[in-house]
Amino acid sequence: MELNHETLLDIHRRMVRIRTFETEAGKLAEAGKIPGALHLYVGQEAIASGIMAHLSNEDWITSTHRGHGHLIAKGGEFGKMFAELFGRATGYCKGKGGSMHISNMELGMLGANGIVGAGPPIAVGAAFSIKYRNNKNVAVTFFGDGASNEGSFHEAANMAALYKLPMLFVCENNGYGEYTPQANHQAIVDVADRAAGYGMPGVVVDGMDAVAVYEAADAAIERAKAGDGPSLLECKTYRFFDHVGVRGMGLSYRTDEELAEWQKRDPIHMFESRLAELDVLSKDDAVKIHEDVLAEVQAGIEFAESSPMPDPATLLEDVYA
Amino acid sequence: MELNHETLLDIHRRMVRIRTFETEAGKLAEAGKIPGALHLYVGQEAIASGIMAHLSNEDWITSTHRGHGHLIAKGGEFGKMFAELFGRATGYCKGKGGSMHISNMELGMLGANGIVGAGPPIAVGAAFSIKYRNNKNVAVTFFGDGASNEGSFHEAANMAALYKLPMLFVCENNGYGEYTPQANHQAIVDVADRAAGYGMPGVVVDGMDAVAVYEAADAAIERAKAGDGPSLLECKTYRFFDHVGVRGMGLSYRTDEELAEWQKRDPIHMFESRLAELDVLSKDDAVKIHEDVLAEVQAGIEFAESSPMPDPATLLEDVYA
Amino acid sequence: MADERELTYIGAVAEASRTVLLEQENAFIAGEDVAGAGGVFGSYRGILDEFGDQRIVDTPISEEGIIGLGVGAAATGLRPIVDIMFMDFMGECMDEIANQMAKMRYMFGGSASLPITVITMSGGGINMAAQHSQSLEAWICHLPGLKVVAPSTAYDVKGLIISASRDDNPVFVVLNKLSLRNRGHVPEESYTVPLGEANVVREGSDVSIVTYSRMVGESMTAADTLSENGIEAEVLDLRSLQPMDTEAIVESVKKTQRVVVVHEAVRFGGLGGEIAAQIQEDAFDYLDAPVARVGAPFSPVPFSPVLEQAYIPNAGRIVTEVNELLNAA
Amino acid sequence: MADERELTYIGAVAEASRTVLLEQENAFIAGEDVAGAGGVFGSYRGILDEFGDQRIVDTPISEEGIIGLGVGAAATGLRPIVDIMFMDFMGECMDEIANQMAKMRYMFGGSASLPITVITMSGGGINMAAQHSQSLEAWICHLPGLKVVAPSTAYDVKGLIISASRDDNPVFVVLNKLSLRNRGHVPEESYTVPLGEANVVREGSDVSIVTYSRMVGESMTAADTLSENGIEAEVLDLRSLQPMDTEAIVESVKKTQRVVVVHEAVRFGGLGGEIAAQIQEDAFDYLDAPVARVGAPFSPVPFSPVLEQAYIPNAGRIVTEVNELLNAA
Ligand SMILES: Cc1ncc(C[n+]2csc(CCOP(=O)(O)OP(=O)(O)O)c2C)c(N)n1
Ligand SMILES: Cc1ncc(C[n+]2csc(CCOP(=O)(O)OP(=O)(O)O)c2C)c(N)n1
Ligand SMILES: [Mg+2]
Ligand SMILES: [Mg+2]
Repeated sequence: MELNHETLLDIHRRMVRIRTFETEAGKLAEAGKIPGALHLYVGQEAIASGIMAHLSNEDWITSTHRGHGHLIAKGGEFGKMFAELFGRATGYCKGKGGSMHISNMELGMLGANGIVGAGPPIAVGAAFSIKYRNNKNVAVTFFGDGASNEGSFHEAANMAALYKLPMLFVCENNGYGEYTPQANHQAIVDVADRAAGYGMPGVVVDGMDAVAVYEAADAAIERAKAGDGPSLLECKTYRFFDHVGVRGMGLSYRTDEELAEWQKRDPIHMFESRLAELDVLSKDDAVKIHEDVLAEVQAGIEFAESSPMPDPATLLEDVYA
Repeated sequence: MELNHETLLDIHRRMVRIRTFETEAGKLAEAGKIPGALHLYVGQEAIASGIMAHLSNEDWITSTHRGHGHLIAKGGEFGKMFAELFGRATGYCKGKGGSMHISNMELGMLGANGIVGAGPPIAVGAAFSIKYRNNKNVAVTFFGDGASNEGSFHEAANMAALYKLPMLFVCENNGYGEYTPQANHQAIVDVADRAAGYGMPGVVVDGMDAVAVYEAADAAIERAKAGDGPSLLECKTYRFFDHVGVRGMGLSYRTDEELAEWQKRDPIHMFESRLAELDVLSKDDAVKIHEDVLAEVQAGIEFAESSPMPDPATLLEDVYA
Repeated sequence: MADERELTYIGAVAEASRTVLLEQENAFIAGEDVAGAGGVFGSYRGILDEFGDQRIVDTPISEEGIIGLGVGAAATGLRPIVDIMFMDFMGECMDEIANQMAKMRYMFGGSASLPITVITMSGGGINMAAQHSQSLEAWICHLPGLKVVAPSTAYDVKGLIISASRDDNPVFVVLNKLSLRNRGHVPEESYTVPLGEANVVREGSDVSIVTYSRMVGESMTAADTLSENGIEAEVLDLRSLQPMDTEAIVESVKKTQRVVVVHEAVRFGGLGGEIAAQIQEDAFDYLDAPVARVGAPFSPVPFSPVLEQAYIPNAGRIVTEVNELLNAA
Repeated sequence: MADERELTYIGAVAEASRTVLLEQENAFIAGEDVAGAGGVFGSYRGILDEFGDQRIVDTPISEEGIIGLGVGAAATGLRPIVDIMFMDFMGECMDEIANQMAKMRYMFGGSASLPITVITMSGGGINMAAQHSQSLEAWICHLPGLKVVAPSTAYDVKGLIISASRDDNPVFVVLNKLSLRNRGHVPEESYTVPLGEANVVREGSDVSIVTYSRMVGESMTAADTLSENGIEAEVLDLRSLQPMDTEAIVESVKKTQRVVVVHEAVRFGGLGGEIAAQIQEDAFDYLDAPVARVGAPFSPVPFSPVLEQAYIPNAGRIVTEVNELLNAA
């Protein structure tokens, strides 16, 4: 598959946007400036970016507790996102959701989710909607290796395959569910092996390689749109930060060496080398993009910080339509 | 595998006991003499019998709403069983459980269950117990094709494989979940295909052939006892009666031809022909066994019918230990 | 009214479902055995033939998946009716109910709407034992974001299902198993019974009986018995449990000054506690006696008919409670 | 008592767990990240090193499987302690809780015992938003077959966990997130706090505040404020919610004649309704004013700190409620 330059640059930009947002969010969190818990996406950028490059606002996604990356890749604005993390009235959810529930219906983003495994059944509903209306869209559900052990994943996968829904199950296998390594939560190595049990194809993808993700998604989306049903893409990846925040609770559940090994395959570095090789983006231009995005992130933080807190009088609004 | 005569006769007897009990229970149900709903096991006898022939009272099983067959094969007494179905004080559960909760701890039978899919997680606990104590026993969980779509099955299968528990997952695939054919509830043909996704072997067995079931269970139990973990046995079978009762609600969700086709492979008839061929049991002796068992069933019914109803004063007993 | 059109309680479900599918092109029904079998009790009989398998969908036995299907479809513009056969099975899908369906709109700052109708059944009396006989409405009424109704008559079944389906919020319609064959007047045309409005089904001046679902019938029987002894009970059928028509309850209590709250659910932690608490908060000075409660005792629902009969509240127990209340005051 | 030994609330969980594993060879602990990580808040720190991975077991993220593991292991003779990190996640395992764990003994006619301790956490205040901040004890207290405790102090945490683990029934120990770092006296030796017994933590004559879990602390603060204005509140820490020490509640109310019930859970359908109903049933003639209730308003728990603060009941709101109550009477 030959990717055109525009697409490559688009994927790159999404990755940089995620990395920069998350890095700055991480700093703010460590500085105690963001209430609650932040689950950061640094290291996994290739997945959201490679997949979202295929999607429009009419395609639906469900996300996880580690959801910023998905929203950014889907077009989320930094200002409204930071405002939400800060609990401001101008946030995507008016401050009612926070990091774990950040969402935007107009962008087709059905929410981060504080409940591990809750997304897949909801994505089944979104895919059902698409099929019901005969739209040519897809629904994509992102979930972790840990989440693949929740019954909700199982029920959703079976239903999606049964109804041949236009849907992708994207397992972001970063090797850990919180502090538990995959080998201590399932006896299999490839979550993709579960696909056959539902009657859908399962593919293992290098989740650090945005092009590999893009291409695997392309095939799966084509299949979905042709009415042949869902696919399971397992993207092998790694989170560079801790489960929560940047350094987290300082538990020694993984080694520095392991982290260093994975960091050698940093999805953005690898992608930028490739783009340089292909003469799509020079190292200098890449730096420029990082700087531009950082400025945009900083503007977003400023917007958020100068935004008002929600009026306590709005507490009981939005419970019912 | 050479089966000795004793074992063959033992399996035969279990099957006849189930068939006779269920047939008479069905008649009583149709006559309005049994309160509540009865889910009868007729047609599936080879499965419970072939597996239970391996088990002692120290091996645990969990059952389903279609649970009489499992309890009978595990050694359940007709009198106490009928008494339970009739809601009498002398029943296995003092009349508090009824058909859907019939159980006996001494026989290692952790209950029929009114909740589809609730058994597998409980069996995981029983298998954990066995392993914890270093006993050389196994836990067996029976469940239907329909139940294989519940998240609880998924979670249990993953945990059992992860911990290498001494356990068997026995899927009794009778082709229907209530009135929904398998093709309308899952996109796969063999539930056994799900096993690989947990890291356990999955085997398809002819569930109408008690010897095939016995042999498959033998291998799986050996594996479990050796500490190599659980297996999934999918037994292809058919229920000769309706989902509830004998004729059920008269819905036309399956054809008479389909039923007739399966009845040609009646597990008891097939087994008796085989036993006759092998000179293990003559047709006449088989008839005698049926008669003896029927007499025993009738005595059980009499015991039940002449048993007292529970004293309403016992209503609030047994809630807490 | 000899020639009033009658339907059974369950027949009203089918008619309401049909009406909703005719009125709303984005409405569809999903659940276990709803399509081919028409529902295990016949709630959806005929729908498949009339509307086809795009509008009525058999699902696997996957309650969490079913509710998720409803949540996702509703958030993206459809108007699902999802069927959870027995409310006992909510245990299998409480996360999608409590953490997704009930909260999505709020967590999203109001940007999502969830026009879902969940149809399910409660109650005992048909010897289905502990896991098929519960009345668990207290669980869902405690969850901001949900609405809950519990009709007692065929008329209310149809009107409340139609109201639920037009509402842009998740609404649980909790039917009652033992009422399925009850017949009652049901107009052929489409109509609504408003959510949140109680119904005085019998006027009386001596005592109020506040109740819902099948216990309305038991309360009416009790009221007849009481009336023979010169006690005129007012019977209030709440119909909606969330929102609850506290105003109507308080108005009745102010009139009668004595009240018994009746439900089939376990008494401890049941809605009766909430209702009693509200009554004494809002009408303390009117009360001549404590608010009394009738509910199931503290045990699972037993199987044996003799035990189940001793377990489920009935007219006799309501009469006893009213008599005690009147003697105490 | 300057040299009284002190532990944090969360430290008491670890110490209690250790005590139980030492005392009962059939006890083990299972849950998400309990072993290697020692619990996400450190509840089980050190247990793995001391007891090994047979006695403390990390599980997959499979709540229904975890509870099932507990039920099956308990029914077959072990004494599991299972950890469900946050009680919000009960939605994922309500079936195994409500239909299996709570009912198995009864359905089996008393032949099975289920000595399971479930440790979980409730409450907001740490900006974890709608799905990680709930107080859902009303769900489980409505289920015959379960016991439920909700300790407010480190002392009670240890004593109640040890009691729970010795009980032959399923007991939920509902901890509170915001209390984890609170320090308090905890004896080193093994001791029990009996299930079902409330604790008068402050004596007073003017009003009773009936509460549990973290709201005990808020109520004590409120009592101090009230005391400055000459109002002496009696504060009753229920500790056990199921069974509930109705006797102690009624005794206190008979003394003070006025009562506020306080919990962090949503007010509508919360346990406060049950408690209020019981109080007016048992002490109607002693009440000078309606039983008042303080609880969370009818919305999901919001994320934004300003909203969350407006949401969660606190000492200020309790003071206001008491003052209104006293003025009304
Ligand atoms: C139902 C439920 N159980 C447990 C948790 C606590 N929890 C939050 S994130 C997490 C780990 C998730 O692992 P995985 O799915 O692999 O995603 P990752 O964090 O690695 O991205 C857990 C156990 C939760 N939020 N919801
Ligand atoms: C959680 C739950 N959902 C639905 C039901 C209703 N129900 C009872 S039996 C049954 C079909 C089960 O099918 P299967 O597992 O194939 O077992 P079979 O009846 O064929 O033996 C259903 C849907 C239930 N009892 N529990
Ligand atoms: Mg992970
Ligand atoms: Mg079946």
